[in-house]
Amino acid sequence: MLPKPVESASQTTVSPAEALPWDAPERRPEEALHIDVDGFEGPLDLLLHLARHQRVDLARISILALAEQYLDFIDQARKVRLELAADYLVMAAWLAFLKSRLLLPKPAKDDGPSGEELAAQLAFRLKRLEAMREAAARLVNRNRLGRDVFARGAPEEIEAERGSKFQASLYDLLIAYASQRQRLAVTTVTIASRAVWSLADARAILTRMVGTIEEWTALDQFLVRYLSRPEERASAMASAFAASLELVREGHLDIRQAEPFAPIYLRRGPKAGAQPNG
Amino acid sequence: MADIVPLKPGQKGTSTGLDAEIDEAARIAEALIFASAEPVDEALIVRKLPQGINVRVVMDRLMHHYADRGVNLVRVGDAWAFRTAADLAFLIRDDKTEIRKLSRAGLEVLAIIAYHQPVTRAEIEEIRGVATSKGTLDVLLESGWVRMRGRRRSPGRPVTYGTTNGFLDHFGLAELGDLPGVEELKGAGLLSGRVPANFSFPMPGEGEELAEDEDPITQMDLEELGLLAPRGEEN
Amino acid sequence: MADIVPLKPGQKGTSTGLDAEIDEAARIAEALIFASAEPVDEALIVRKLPQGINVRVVMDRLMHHYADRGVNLVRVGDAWAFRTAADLAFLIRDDKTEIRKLSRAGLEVLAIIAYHQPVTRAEIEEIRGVATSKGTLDVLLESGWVRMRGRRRSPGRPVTYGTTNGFLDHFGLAELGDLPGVEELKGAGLLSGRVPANFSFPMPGEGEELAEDEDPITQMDLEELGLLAPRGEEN
Repeated sequence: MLPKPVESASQTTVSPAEALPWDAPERRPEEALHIDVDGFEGPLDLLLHLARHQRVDLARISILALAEQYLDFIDQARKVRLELAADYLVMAAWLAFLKSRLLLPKPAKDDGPSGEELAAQLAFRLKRLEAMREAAARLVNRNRLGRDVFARGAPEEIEAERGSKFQASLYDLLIAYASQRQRLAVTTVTIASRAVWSLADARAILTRMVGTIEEWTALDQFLVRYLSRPEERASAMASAFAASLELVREGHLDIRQAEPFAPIYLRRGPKAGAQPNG
Repeated sequence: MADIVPLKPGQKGTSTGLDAEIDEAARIAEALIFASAEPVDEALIVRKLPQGINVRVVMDRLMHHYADRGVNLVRVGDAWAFRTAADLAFLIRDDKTEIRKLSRAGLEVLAIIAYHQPVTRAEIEEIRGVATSKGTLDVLLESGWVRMRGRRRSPGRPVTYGTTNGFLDHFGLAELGDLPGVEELKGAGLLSGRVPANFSFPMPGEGEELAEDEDPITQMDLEELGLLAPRGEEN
Repeated sequence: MADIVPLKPGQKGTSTGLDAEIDEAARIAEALIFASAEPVDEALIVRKLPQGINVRVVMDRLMHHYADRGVNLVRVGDAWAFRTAADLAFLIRDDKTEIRKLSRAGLEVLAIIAYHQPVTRAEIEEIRGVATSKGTLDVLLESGWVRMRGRRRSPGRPVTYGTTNGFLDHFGLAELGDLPGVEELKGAGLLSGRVPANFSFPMPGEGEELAEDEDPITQMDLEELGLLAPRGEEN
């Protein structure tokens, strides 16, 4: 079966710098490369785009060549260390599976679909999507009411078809119900969204800061800028501590604590000069 | 006047009996439909016509009468409407004329709903290969072109979507069978969820080599395609 | 067909030269006047017609064409408009009863009755969190979409409300079970994703039968509710 895309499908990747709430560090040149999947509506759309670029009729397309092109594309993206939305990677994994099915002899006692069946399924989906694209284009170019053809400008009221004098659509009704129920649900149960520091966030910030400090310095002081908001405090402390342990293990950081619950001190570790693998 | 209905000599203006009745019925239908900006249900027209009159005969006569005029009679599902002739659009259009713009995704979803209805959201997503982003179906429902039709009798009883008469009216379709290319698409099995039995595509082996008119995709191409920003460029 | 313009033999459908030009001009004028919200100034029509066409000849021809039809072309000062033929005016509403839109509160209460039926007024108020004015329920009963179903077997024997077949008909639902659930509304973008995990819609009970704790409404009840004048009383 083909992978089912996940909800955030059309989301494009942001570069790591943009993901962090503080000042962007200087970008290395290759980080400036970014994959513009903005214009694509998911992996199938990208595949269709690549297929068209084979400059042949979709009916004559080589699924294997297409799979390889897609995998190449993903490889290149990885080489420049770019993140891709998950469903692009899921598609890549599926295409790799398809490729192996097409190239390797089918193992005995395997009731899964054959490579040919899988390839046919993908070709069918591409063709169907393209057909819908064309249908949409033909539809939008028809003579449209209000642009190409016009209704009576000064209608006179005729007797209504139905006895009811009231008018409402199902859409109106559902909108009213959904928003009313939601409004009430939100006022009774208030779940404030919490600012949470991820381990990666904490690690990135610590990495940038420890390089500059020679002397033992309390962890709180590293974080003083970020601890002003009480709701972030616990999360920031916890993540920063966990991240600091990781950095100690890698030798970027030394850490010291006199006794339980005493302040935690940090300083530059022996390998602090090396570029941490963040 | 380009009157399509052939008149026998001596009949003109003196039509009697059934013919006169149909003419009178046509006046009533004409007045009803002309008065309304929205399509008028055929059922309402039938109720307003004298008993025993075949509404289709009446509508045929009216449609012929208006075929070459500046205003045409068009069928919209089970309803009828007068609309200006499309070739005169440039004379009538003014600066205020504005129609709803749909995003690319919105248009695609609309087409899928039109051609595949009744269709569930999961089926739409399967066809597009991507989750429907928030707001897409919402906008279509709000536009009045798409409606929830009912629920599929399958696990989870998902809601099915379809188009409305407003959709037919807006895109100038008398019925769904008039959707452009619908017969060909059906014939090719492209409106079904399953790979049709006769579906053919090249087998691997022949496909491994690039065709004569094909080039391998290179890094350059990806940049060219706008998939990768050119190397070394800021931002 | 009551075609007024006399056609010379052999001329029909093959009008050429000036005659064809006038026909084409008549199409333009016809479409312009049809699509306009206001009577159209003759000066505007002149501007839209091909150069050198005598507007009076065109309008005369159009007026003749429509003279015996269900719709007539009339002069309003220096402007032109289409009007329903006077003898067919009975088709047009003169009482100007407007189609009423349901208020927001009305829609909410209607939706709650649809999803939660059988439901009492107190329960509706609990769901909405505000008191429901009597007028709102009255309007819904008047719309024919809501009915009193019965009385709850609980203290005070409150009236239970439900929807009618007219409701299903108007909203294009085959059955109450076709009303979409939470997941469907989320998917369609009508409900935001940020609702509590235990947030759910009730599955509407199937229409006609009374629930176990419901009694039918009797003649006595109707009198008590003030919907029927008590028996035997004058007036």
